Amino acid sequence: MLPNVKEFIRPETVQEAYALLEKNRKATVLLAGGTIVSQMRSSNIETIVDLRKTGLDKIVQKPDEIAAGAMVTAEQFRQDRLIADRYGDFFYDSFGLIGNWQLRNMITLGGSIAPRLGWSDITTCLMTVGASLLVYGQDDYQTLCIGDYFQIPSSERPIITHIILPDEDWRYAFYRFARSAFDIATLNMGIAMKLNDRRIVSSRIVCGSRPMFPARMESVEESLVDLNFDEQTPGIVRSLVYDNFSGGSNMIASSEYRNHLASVLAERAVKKIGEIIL
Amino acid sequence: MKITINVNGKTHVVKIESAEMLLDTLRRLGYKSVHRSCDSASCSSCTVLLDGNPVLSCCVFSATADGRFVETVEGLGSGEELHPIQKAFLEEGASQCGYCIPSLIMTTKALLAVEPDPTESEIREMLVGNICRCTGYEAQTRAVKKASRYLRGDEE
Amino acid sequence: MRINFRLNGETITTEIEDSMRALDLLREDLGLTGTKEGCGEGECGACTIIVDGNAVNSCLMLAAELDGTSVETIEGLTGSDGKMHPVQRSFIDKGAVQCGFCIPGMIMSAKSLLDKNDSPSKEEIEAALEGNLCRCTGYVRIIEAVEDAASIIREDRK
Amino acid sequence: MTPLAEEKIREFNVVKKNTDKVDGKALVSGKPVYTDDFDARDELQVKLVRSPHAHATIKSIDASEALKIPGVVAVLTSDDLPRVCFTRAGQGYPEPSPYDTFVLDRRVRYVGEPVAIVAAETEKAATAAVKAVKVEYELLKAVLSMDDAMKPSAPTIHPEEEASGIFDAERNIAAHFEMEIGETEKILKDCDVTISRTYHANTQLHAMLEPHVSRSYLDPNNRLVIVSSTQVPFHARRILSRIFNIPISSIRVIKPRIGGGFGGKQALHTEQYVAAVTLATRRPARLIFTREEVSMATNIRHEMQYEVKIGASKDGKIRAISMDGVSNTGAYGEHALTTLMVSGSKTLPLYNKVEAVRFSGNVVYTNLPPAGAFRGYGAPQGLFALDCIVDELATELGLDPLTVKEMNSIREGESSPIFKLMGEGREGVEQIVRSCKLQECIDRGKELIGWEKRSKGMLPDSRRAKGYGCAIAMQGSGIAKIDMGAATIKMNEDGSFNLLIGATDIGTGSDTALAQIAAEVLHVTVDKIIVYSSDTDFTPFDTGAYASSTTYVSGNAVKAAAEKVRMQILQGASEILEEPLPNLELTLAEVHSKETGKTISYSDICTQLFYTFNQRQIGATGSFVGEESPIPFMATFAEVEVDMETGQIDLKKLVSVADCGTPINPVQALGQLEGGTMQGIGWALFENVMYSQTGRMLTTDFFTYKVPTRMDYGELICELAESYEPTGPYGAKSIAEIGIDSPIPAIANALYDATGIRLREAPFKSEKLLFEILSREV
Amino acid sequence: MTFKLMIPNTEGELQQELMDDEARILAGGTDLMVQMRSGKVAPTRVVSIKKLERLKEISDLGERIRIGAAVTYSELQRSHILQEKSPILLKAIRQIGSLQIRNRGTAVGNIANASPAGDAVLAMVLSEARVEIMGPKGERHESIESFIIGPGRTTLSTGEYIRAVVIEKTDDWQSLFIKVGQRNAMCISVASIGVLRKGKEVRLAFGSVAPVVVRAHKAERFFTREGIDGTKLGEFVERCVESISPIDDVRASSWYRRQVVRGELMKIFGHPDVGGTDVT
Repeated sequence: MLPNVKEFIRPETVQEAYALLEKNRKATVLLAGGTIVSQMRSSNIETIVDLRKTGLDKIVQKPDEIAAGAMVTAEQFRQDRLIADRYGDFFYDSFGLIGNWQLRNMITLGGSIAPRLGWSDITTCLMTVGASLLVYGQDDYQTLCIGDYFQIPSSERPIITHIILPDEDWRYAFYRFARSAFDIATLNMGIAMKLNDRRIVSSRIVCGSRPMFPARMESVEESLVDLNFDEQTPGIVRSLVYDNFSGGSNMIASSEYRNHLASVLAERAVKKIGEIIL
Repeated sequence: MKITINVNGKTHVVKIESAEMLLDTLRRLGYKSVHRSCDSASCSSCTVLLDGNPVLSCCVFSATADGRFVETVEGLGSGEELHPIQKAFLEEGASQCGYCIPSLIMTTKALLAVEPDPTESEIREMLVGNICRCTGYEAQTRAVKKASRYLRGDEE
Repeated sequence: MRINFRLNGETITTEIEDSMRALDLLREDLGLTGTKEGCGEGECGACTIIVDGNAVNSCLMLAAELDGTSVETIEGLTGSDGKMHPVQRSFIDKGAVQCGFCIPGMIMSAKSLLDKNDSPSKEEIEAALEGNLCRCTGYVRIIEAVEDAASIIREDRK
Repeated sequence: MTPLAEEKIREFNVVKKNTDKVDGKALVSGKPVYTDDFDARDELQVKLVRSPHAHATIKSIDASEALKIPGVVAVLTSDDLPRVCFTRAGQGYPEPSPYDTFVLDRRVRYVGEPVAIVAAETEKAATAAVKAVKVEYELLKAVLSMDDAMKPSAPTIHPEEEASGIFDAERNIAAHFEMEIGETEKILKDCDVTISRTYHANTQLHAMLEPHVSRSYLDPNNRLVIVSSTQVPFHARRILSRIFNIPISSIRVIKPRIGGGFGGKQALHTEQYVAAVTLATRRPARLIFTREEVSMATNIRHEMQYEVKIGASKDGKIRAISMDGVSNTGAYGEHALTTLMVSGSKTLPLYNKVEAVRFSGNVVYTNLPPAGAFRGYGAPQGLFALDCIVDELATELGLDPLTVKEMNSIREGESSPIFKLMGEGREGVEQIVRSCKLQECIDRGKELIGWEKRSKGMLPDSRRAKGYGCAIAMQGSGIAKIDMGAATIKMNEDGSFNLLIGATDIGTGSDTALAQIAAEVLHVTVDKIIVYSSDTDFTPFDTGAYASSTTYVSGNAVKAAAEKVRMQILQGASEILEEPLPNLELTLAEVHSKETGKTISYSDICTQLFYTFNQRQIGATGSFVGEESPIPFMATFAEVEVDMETGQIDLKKLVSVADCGTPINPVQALGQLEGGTMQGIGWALFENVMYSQTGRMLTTDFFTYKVPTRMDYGELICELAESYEPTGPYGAKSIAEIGIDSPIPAIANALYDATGIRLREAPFKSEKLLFEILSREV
Repeated sequence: MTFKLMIPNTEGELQQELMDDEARILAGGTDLMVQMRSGKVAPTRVVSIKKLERLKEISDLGERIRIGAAVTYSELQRSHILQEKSPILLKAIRQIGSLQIRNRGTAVGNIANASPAGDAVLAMVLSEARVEIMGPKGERHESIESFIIGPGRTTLSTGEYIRAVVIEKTDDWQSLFIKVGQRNAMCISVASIGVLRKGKEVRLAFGSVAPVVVRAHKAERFFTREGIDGTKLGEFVERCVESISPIDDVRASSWYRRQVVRGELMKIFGHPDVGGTDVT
């Protein structure tokens, strides 16, 4: 409940929305899908700026990339033809594990990334496919990677307008572990690999819900470069991930358990990629 | 602020507070089938269809429903006649305390609109958010299957 | 339109429709259902309320006309401690209440009389209550009740 | 042939048929039926100021800032309320629970305990006022575990002198019980095999979907009316009368439809606060709990730990059992003694062939949320220990666990001395098991799970292990000689009947089952029975919906009332038709003469008796108290797969077959079994209550407390094995609770079967299981 | 009933509001509210005169008394001028409705409403009342008898309103007001009779026995000219009855009404101290 909201504004452009945000950041909240804002209990918030009319709810093919508006819902993204053409079942399956139908109809891509939720499966999946963010702020539009976006101090943070998905021919797999079917992930793991024949050219190993914000395990990725992908690879990744994991404990699980889960899920993800190519 | 929403075909022009939730607005308008239970997007007792899609009204700001179409279980059936989904739920004993039922029926309606003949696993997947504490889900799964047969005309 | 008036000691500001009767405002908008509608044309007195000290038929008044006035209804008579007004007490004691539908209006007429005159003659009581029809009691006990209430009020004032 | 036997073979007209729930149409149509669905004018919104501390005394409360908030009407503290000690528990009277509670006290004993009541014109104002009330606390050392409660260093949680009925307040023991039959220790020493284990069942939240809610107002005659989502309207009335010192005649409690209870609404949770506001302000008031309040500040299940010893001869014959327990009742002793006793009395008689049996336990206070009634009521905690140790014993003996359970368990016509020794809060009653289809339950369950053909061990993917487990369970049907139910039936001139019952349908379908019983006796279709439950002004007394009592106790009461009405109908017909009674019989909604063939419809009989002939009302009240508490039995089988790399537990299949006598309404009876089973599955695998280090419950929402969803289990098969209970209405026993008893032991046994790891603390967590697997591998 | 309610602050505004055929003035509301509720009239615009303080005045003009349009019956009853100078009007008002009605109803409203049964109208007819009318063309005055032209009909035209009524002081006349009804309180009369007498002069008026309240001018002249001694009484009464034209309605038949008037007049004028006592 936001007890002190006095204004609900529905700007029609991102510029307008940003100007409204800049007027008083402390007392303003941007509204996307509503699932996070509705749970806020802040009495500081006096203005809600609804982004629904800003036209950010489309997915379009651009040269060399796909741009998905920040207001695109998880279900919309999951069912989208362009996305299916580009990524096959990757998003359909992995987003299908998120929340439930009702929630997927509400939660948006931008709204999942912006609050910096550690457990967001969406963020992990998007990082896995190498998504970057198109943002609008005081420096006009710019493209940032997800990690860099959060380097900007929150007092100056721009508005995420689009998620930019590069055109590339990689292999992807995503696994999550949760205590029950409708629960946030205890840990999630996305792995992408670029292969030249069987040689691993490059990879992304993204671990989320650690319980901290998803991060790439760069040391693991480096160790994999130029390795030949074979039956041993999943096991190798498993032990690399086990050794390089950094995470924490909370009421859902201990750091030790997560460390273990991360290595197991990583192994399974690599196995799945292997199933595609081997 | 004032919004215009269409609920079950009836247009309401209603004054709301800026941060009001659709759940509260609908209950205030008399749509008491929309139930508050967890109030944190975790149980789906407040599910309504917004422009045909099931959403959780406990986290939809009423202001964002301006100009849109809402469906609740009050809009189903006509007079004494139950909607086939309601009929199936009643017959299969899918409703015990009944608190989760209106939202489950609406989610089922949306499901059967996109998938008229769902498998058991599709039913479970698509309705996973609808928490029921009484029935243990088995009777509900039977009811959804029966409702799909009713709607397809496979069973009278 | 917006009106502002005192109702049983509290300030009320409310939005009303032009054609709304005072009776409807009280019963429907404000939930004060003590005031009854018997005939809707000023014949029975069941809707009697006191406006600026005068008993009037709220069915013949527009809500708008309450603007700026001070209004008393039956709900204002019982104290927040549940203690009844002497008129109410006497109506019960003297058996003046049967079906009770006319009673709120009757009591308001009686109160308006007793506010101005704490020693009314029987004739004065009859005159003050002539606009309040009662179908159950035959009036005898009602007159007695008002006399009784008057004596209690006089006693209290001593 | 005895009359009972005659009834047994008769074909039923209405009973044992799946009629639609009498309230079903309203429920599936989303009609306003629940307490919060009714709008009232001028109603104050009530909120409670709650303690952030687990144990503290209140030095001062300053409400001045709160009262300045526009719309705030009243802030009530303990100074404004009568200091009357009571128990919130709604159960038989005199209550076996200690009087240790005040509406508001100057001491708080758990995080979330109310310290002040706020009433305002709007919810918003009330919420703001709650924040604005300043409370100064003096912190006390808190007891946050059962282990700490009885330590000499532990602070005393209930030092107040007004309290009564506490077993040993100084040592924080709310209740204590012990009993022994035979010389247990001696026989245990004498057995071929004796093992001793400790089992720990953690607490569980009811998580009913409708939050606790009540409304109150003064009726035109200044009587206090409470509309409440309660399982126990008559107990609520009695307790409110005590707290506020107003006569029972000045209180009316109305129960509309209830959005789930499971025992969670078997105590006063909201009623006392709205009543206090209404009595103070003379205005209507409403209090609906948030989900957080429902979780942390109503009741939870009693956490229990049992140390069990069991001894047997080599051939598997169990000779002696000893159970020694400790139960955590939290801050208040609601249902403290009775849940402890039930964990013995509704489990140990299963193994009635023992030579000696001992049961003892302490129920301790802690500074955690108060425990209370919850489906199963101690039995599942006890059964977890008892069933698992029998399973472990079998392993120890190298026997099949199910064989051991079968050969040692109770059968039809047998008895147990425990029935007499352990009742609920006092002595029980002697009884023999008149109906028992436990063996049939086991046999059918084995068939459904594929017990004989089961294969265990690692699956071909070499990471998942499969296993099977079974458990057998019993419950009761109401509390003998304590639970009383009554019903009133009156006839209308169209041949319909009003059935007024004090029993509370909380979603169980009891209104429907009771209507079916009435319809069966009266020879009418169910639509002729208009059910009304419950309203203390209109419906006769009933102890309420708990202890699996409604079908058996209230059902017998309905049957008794209906039988009187049936007699009156025959009498009326005899007068009108001028035929002697023996000539007459009931056919569908008619009385028929076997001699002359004359027939008269119910409608004609009643119309004549109302308007023209020997004028009178046909109507009667019947009541019933059980002389015994017939036992439903059940066998449960679980098939699990464990992911040996993550510890993830996948319940592939669960089968429960229960004997509830005649299922009055099979669909509803099955629904009780399925629903109870799902709650048991949830408790076994997902429902994990956690506290912070200061005793604050962390799992107060469905985001953190995982109620199972429809994706969280594989196949669930529930079936009924029909028997005929001679003392039950049309042979019926109860079915409401038993489903929850067995999933924990059945799954525990299956996990052992799959992994060789015995988990003795429920719920079973993947993390724990994985580390057990890893440590074993090391 | 749905309408727009106007509450003008000045008489100028009032006139503006009245430039509409569908507008009706609301004074006490005791008639208009009933008519609107029953659907007999359905104005789209109702104009309240509650804020026009000048219409609430009662003023002493020497020989005459001026009564503002918003003055209620209760205020008239409490007015010392009226109490001293117009006993006939007070007697008539005493017959009107109930306390609640008198607390709201106005004498001018009674004129505007032009009811043949208007008790106050009857008293004002006897008091040679002149109606002060304000309208778009300015102020005009008209005698009450010519102003009321039929049941519910007056000579008011669009935009006009009654500002006040001016009555003669009649304290030096003997006065009598008789109302024949079915019960004592709160009724509309079957017939009503008002009499003023000063020596050989007499004024007579009847209510509820003709489309409008009527003065028996011919009979009055006969009385002054001939007196009513001996056989003259009968002739006088017949001349009175000639002036009325009663109808059959729910309350009484035409025949009964004539008989009532006849009988009452015989009683009044047959008495030795004719008209001298107040029989009401």
